Amino acid sequence: MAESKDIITRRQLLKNGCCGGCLAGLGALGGLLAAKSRPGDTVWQIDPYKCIACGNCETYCVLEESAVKCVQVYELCGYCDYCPGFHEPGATALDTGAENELCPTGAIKRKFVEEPYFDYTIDEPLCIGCAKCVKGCAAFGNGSLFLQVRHDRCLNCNECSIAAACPSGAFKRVPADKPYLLKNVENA
Amino acid sequence: MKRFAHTVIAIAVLLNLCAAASAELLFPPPEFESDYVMPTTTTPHPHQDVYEYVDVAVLFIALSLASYLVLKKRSRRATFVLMILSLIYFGFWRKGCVCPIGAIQNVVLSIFDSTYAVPITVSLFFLLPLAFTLFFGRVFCAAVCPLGAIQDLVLLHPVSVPYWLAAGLRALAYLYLALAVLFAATGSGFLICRYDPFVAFFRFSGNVNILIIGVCFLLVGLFIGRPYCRFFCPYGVILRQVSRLSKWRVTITPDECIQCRLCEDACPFGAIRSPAVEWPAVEYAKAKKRLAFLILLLPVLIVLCGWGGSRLKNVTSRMHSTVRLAERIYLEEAGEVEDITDPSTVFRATGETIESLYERASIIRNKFILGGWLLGGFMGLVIGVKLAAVSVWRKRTDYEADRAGCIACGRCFKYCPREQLRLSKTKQEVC
Amino acid sequence: MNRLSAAANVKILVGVLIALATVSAVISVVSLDPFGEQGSGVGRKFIDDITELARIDPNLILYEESSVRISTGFEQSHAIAVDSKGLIYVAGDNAVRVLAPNGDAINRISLSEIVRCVEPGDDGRLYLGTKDRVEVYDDKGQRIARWESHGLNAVLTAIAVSGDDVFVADAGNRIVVRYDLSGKVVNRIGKKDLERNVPGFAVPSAYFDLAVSKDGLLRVVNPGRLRVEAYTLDGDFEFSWGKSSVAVEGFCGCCNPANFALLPGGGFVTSEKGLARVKVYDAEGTFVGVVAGPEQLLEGGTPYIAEVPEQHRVGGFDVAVDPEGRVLVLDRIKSVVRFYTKKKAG
Amino acid sequence: MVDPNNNNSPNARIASPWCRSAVATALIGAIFSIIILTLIVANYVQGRVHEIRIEKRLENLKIEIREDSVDKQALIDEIRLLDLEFRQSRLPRPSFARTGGYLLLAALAVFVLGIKWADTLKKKTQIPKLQQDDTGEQVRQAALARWSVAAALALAGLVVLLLVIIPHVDFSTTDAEDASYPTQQEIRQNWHRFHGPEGAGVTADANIPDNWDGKSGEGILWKAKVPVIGHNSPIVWGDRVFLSGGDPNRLNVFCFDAVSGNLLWTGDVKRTLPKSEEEEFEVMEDTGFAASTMATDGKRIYAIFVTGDLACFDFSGRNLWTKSLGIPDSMYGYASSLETFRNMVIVQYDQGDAESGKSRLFTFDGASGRLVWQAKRPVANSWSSPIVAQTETGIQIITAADPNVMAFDPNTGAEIWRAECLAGDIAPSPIYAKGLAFVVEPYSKILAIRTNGKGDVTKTHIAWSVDEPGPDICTPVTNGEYVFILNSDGLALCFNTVDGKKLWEEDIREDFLPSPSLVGDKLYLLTEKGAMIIAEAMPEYKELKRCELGERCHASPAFANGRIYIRGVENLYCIGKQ
Repeated sequence: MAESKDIITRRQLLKNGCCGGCLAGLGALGGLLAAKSRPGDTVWQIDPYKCIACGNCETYCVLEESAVKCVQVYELCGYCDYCPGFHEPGATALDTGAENELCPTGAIKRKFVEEPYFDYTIDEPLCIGCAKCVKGCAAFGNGSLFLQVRHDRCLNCNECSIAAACPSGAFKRVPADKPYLLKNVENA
Repeated sequence: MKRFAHTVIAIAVLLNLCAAASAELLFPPPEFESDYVMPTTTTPHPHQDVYEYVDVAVLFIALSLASYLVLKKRSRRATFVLMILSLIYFGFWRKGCVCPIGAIQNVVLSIFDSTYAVPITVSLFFLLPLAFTLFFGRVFCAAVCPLGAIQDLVLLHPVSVPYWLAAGLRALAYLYLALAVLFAATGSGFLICRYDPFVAFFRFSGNVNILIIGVCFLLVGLFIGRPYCRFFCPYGVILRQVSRLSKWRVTITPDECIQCRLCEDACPFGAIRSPAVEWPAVEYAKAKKRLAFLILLLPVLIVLCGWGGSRLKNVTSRMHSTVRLAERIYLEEAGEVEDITDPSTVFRATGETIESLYERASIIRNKFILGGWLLGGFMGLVIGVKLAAVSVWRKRTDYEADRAGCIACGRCFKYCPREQLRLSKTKQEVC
Repeated sequence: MNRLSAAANVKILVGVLIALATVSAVISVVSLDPFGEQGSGVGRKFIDDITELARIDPNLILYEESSVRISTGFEQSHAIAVDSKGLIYVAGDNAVRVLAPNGDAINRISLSEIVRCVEPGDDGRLYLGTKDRVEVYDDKGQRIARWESHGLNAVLTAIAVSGDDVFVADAGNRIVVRYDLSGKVVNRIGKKDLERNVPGFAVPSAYFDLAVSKDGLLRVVNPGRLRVEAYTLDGDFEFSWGKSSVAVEGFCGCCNPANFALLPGGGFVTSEKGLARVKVYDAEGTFVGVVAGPEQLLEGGTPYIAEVPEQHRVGGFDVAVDPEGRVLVLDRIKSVVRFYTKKKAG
Repeated sequence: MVDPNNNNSPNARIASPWCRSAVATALIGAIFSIIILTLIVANYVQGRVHEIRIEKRLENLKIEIREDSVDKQALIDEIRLLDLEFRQSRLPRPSFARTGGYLLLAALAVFVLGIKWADTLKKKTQIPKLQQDDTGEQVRQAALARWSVAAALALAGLVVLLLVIIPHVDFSTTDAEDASYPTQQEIRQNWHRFHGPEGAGVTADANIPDNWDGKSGEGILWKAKVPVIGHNSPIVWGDRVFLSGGDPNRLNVFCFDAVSGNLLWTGDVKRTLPKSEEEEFEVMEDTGFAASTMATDGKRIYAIFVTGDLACFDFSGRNLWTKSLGIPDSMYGYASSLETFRNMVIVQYDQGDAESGKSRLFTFDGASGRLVWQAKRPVANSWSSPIVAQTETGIQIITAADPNVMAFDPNTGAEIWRAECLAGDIAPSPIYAKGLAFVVEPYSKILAIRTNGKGDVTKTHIAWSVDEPGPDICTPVTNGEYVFILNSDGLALCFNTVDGKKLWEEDIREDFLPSPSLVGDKLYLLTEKGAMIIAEAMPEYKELKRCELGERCHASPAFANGRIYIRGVENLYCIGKQ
């Protein structure tokens, strides 16, 4: 009887030792992580200089309607009458008719400013992030239209599905206090 | 020929690229004569920081509450309600991200990649459930994890999985953990997040394939209790081992067991072990020899599996984008594929030499040799220990919850006649 | 017995269901494409594909490239010009190189700033444009003069010399400034003035080329309107030619033609960005033919430069014509000068 | 055993009205779930089909509208209508799916709760079973589990085997790199550096022409103008000839086609500019900007200029990397030539005086330009070039400078031996043959050092030393039996390699800048005026022939593939049999 009790205590001791070791291990890991941790969080964003407008942002986002949308940086825009991001290459007339519009959802609004300038604005709820206009603007124009992750929609997944499928490594994490990478403008 | 031309483009662009980036010119916008005011680009801010800390607080509260409800209150119903609440908060409200299961990868990556810093909240998400498990058993699985909750909820007609099958299937979870750690450590990607089956439900959207996987898990979950938790969850594997050491844990009844066996039927997860008497004498000698053999086999298995794992470097390293790119470029250079892909076009445009890409990819691939050794060795250890463990005869006098397998759901409480009696007694006392 | 078989049936049913679920889950896992290797899967309506437009009827291509190319030696090449003796001037980085017609290096003039445009004068002087001012050098490479700055907004893109006048295109201020040889401003051309019928230059980006043609008119690209305009040297708008079209005879995209040069016979050689094309028009602006299309200019048949990351895109090749009628294209992607000569008939 | 029929009595409770309503609830939930799910899927599929149809139609219409002679207005109207239809179909889809999702969730919740409720109500009060001795069963279970785990292991092994067997793309560079550097035979067939293979000035090619005339053009295959001046010698690999040139404005590498003499490409090397504009870099005209001969490893070519700018190009003219080693502190301007070892380039970078400690021997990785190793050299500035010698005791890099002749391990940069035996401005390079390294001190002596030593071998391994006028510029040449020395004033000497005994002495009465070469048993001596003197070398001097080029020559000729490449002051000549 005494022997069995002894065994039990020995086993108990072993278990307690293991438990303590485990706790110490957890503590050490916690300390290590605390040392390596950063206080500020990061969010996903697209580097517009690396983006090749492949269309993955539209289809690979876990959201039904992608969190990536086109933005317009007005400082870069040429305010052209013929906008290669707005008009089809073979547009028959420079107007807002569906037959001349590039955007499949009509998300770019064209407004006359003054001769010969036109203002182009993204109607965000309509934009699906397909990057068709981005391609047009980048190839022919100034590249003032480009894709950005819109943080009012982004779920900030642990691993962004678009990032995994991005062919040019344009998707990256940026500090949450500077969540946009706008071209030529101080990051908002 | 066409390919050669591409190379020429790439070469030429190389000469340009540094200058092209730096010599960029901010071209002035037109000067408007009308009173047009140039709009500014809107930049809606992410709304998180605070939320993240709220999440950690909620996690802590939920874990404490779960420990109390399971161990002290011993109430299945209250645990169930907490589980639903957790499902609603962590699942549907917070969209299932970040979770401790995925946090494994962040932690691993931050250890192996000096440039990656894990957010404090994520490390807390990883550590808190472990700490609670060390003290109170797997209460996280019982009532806090939204993935467990959604499976628990759909469990309608439990079918018991034979012990042998469960033992074999569980190896999958170890493999999943090992792979996830390997890919996270090498910076290849977050496997667990990529194949998270239920997160699509929480978000009401997601990849069709992932949705199908989720539906399949739930369909299986109608009959087999928590299939993901038991056979796949990589965090569950860690919790299993930690809960073996837990200070307190679920007991079917604090009173004396009457060996009625009802609890065994009640547990849908096969986590209740029946009593066992002395080893049959005829078997004993044989079993002893077998155990000795299996223990000797253990190092052999580790080395063998490790070797096998290291041989897999060509397969496993394909998870890394650089290696995939290098393979693609190699095929294109060798003329084995006709077209070019987006990544290869981009690579050629950057002007990096192919040799340097191959070199980078080789370095990464070589990491997978060591990684493969560790992965294989780990799997060998797991299988070896498992073999030895099922060959050890443990004497048990009562029905008791398996230290590792019990997820502290509290179903057995209701079924135990002794417990019913005890509860009614306490109720009477209260009255 | 009945009940037992019912239980057995249920078990079989459950087994089948589980098996089915497992199989479909495995298929789903295997067919999941997390790396986007199968393409993005967006609908046809969402893809901008202009490869069709980039194709040019081979019969329209009147020129062929000679086998020799000259490396400019610059990291980034900006502009090219040829003088009446056939000497080639290439501006790039912080310097201008002078090359013999066969490509032999003759001289190199280094500046402290990026040289954006270059134009040799008839008297052996060399006019170089930095971002905001013109610098004048003699034929030995010594600086003679440094003209006044055009201000912060200025982006000089082209210089033309004709007799005693030097015309400087300032894309940033959207104006052409006429100087005399001493650097004194004579007048400014092209400011919107409806009374004088001057439409004003729409310059969306830093492409704004000009030249003085043999008939004594100043030809300036109005890139936002996709045409070439003619002005008297005093700044009266005369006429214009060029239309917006994706067809080969028109100018496609915005800011085109990006550059042009005058042929000895009075015709024009134009260069476009976006859809990289170098084409020939006659003196009236009627389309004659193509020097080189995207397939020739961007080898490997990559007609669409947007497929590479933006920082690696360089477009808008400068062109020049030498006294022999060769068309010189400054390939900014490869940093080489390419020579195109007329195909022999038949 | 318990009689199953006994269960009948609890089952009677099924009749409970609550239970029935619970089942009904579950049923309703299930039906609703299925309906909603069907609706969502149907909406999605129908929408997609519809959209694809519209997409195609729109595409066709847009092509149509660009054609002339069609009724544009009708087409425009149709396009606008279809576009509207497309947007109306596409845009509400996500919101429909989301609403459907919420409804589905609610319906499923009803279903699950209903069933759970029914389940609870239906639950029988279990009757404890009799305890049975199931030890046997447990043993069986354990055995099964063992087999199951073993089977899983076997299965995994099989999968691993399959995965390993299937072919994989192997781009790994480690093995390929080993094969990528040229073999000794390839090196011997080409002229990959100054003074040929091993820097010995000996060509293995027996088919070298011995008759040409620059004036009549006889024997001259082609002549090409070198755009920029340079005193470095041509190097040859396969069908390519490389040269470099430089002046204050440019540093260039030129690649010529060995067959046609066409200039294939010109490489630009970015020059390190002096720190301030006034302090213009000055260099002696005799040295020029490009005195150092290039080197190649068969895949890449390397060039260094007087400004210390080291550049690497591939054979297609792509500039792989450029490095500035810093403007060297060299009395007459840096002029040491490059050498390659496997896929590395070796740079002897001697500067300042011996005490200043500025001299180095560098080795860079050819592909990346990465510094592999560097060795400090306690020597003064020199103009001689390193050689990679295949000695009996291993491969050594042998260098000569004032005051040390030193040998290094090419793999690690470790010093193998050194002999303190030279003084003055050392420009001729060492040569190696049969265990001996030959070095010369200008105007005063010629030495042979045994290369099998270790450490300081000044006192132990100098095989012989003769006090005869050593050349100040030309590198000697040896065939292993005799060593020939050529002074720039035309005094030629021949020594026995074994004991240093002088065999003959001949005053050729010409000026020499190019170094002498050996073709078979004939000496090829190129005078500064451009005449090639072909002479019998053994054991007596006997001039056989003179071939005039008609252009001054500062650079040593290159011999490869039955041709001689001579760089004149302005032109590059290729001499061969028609």
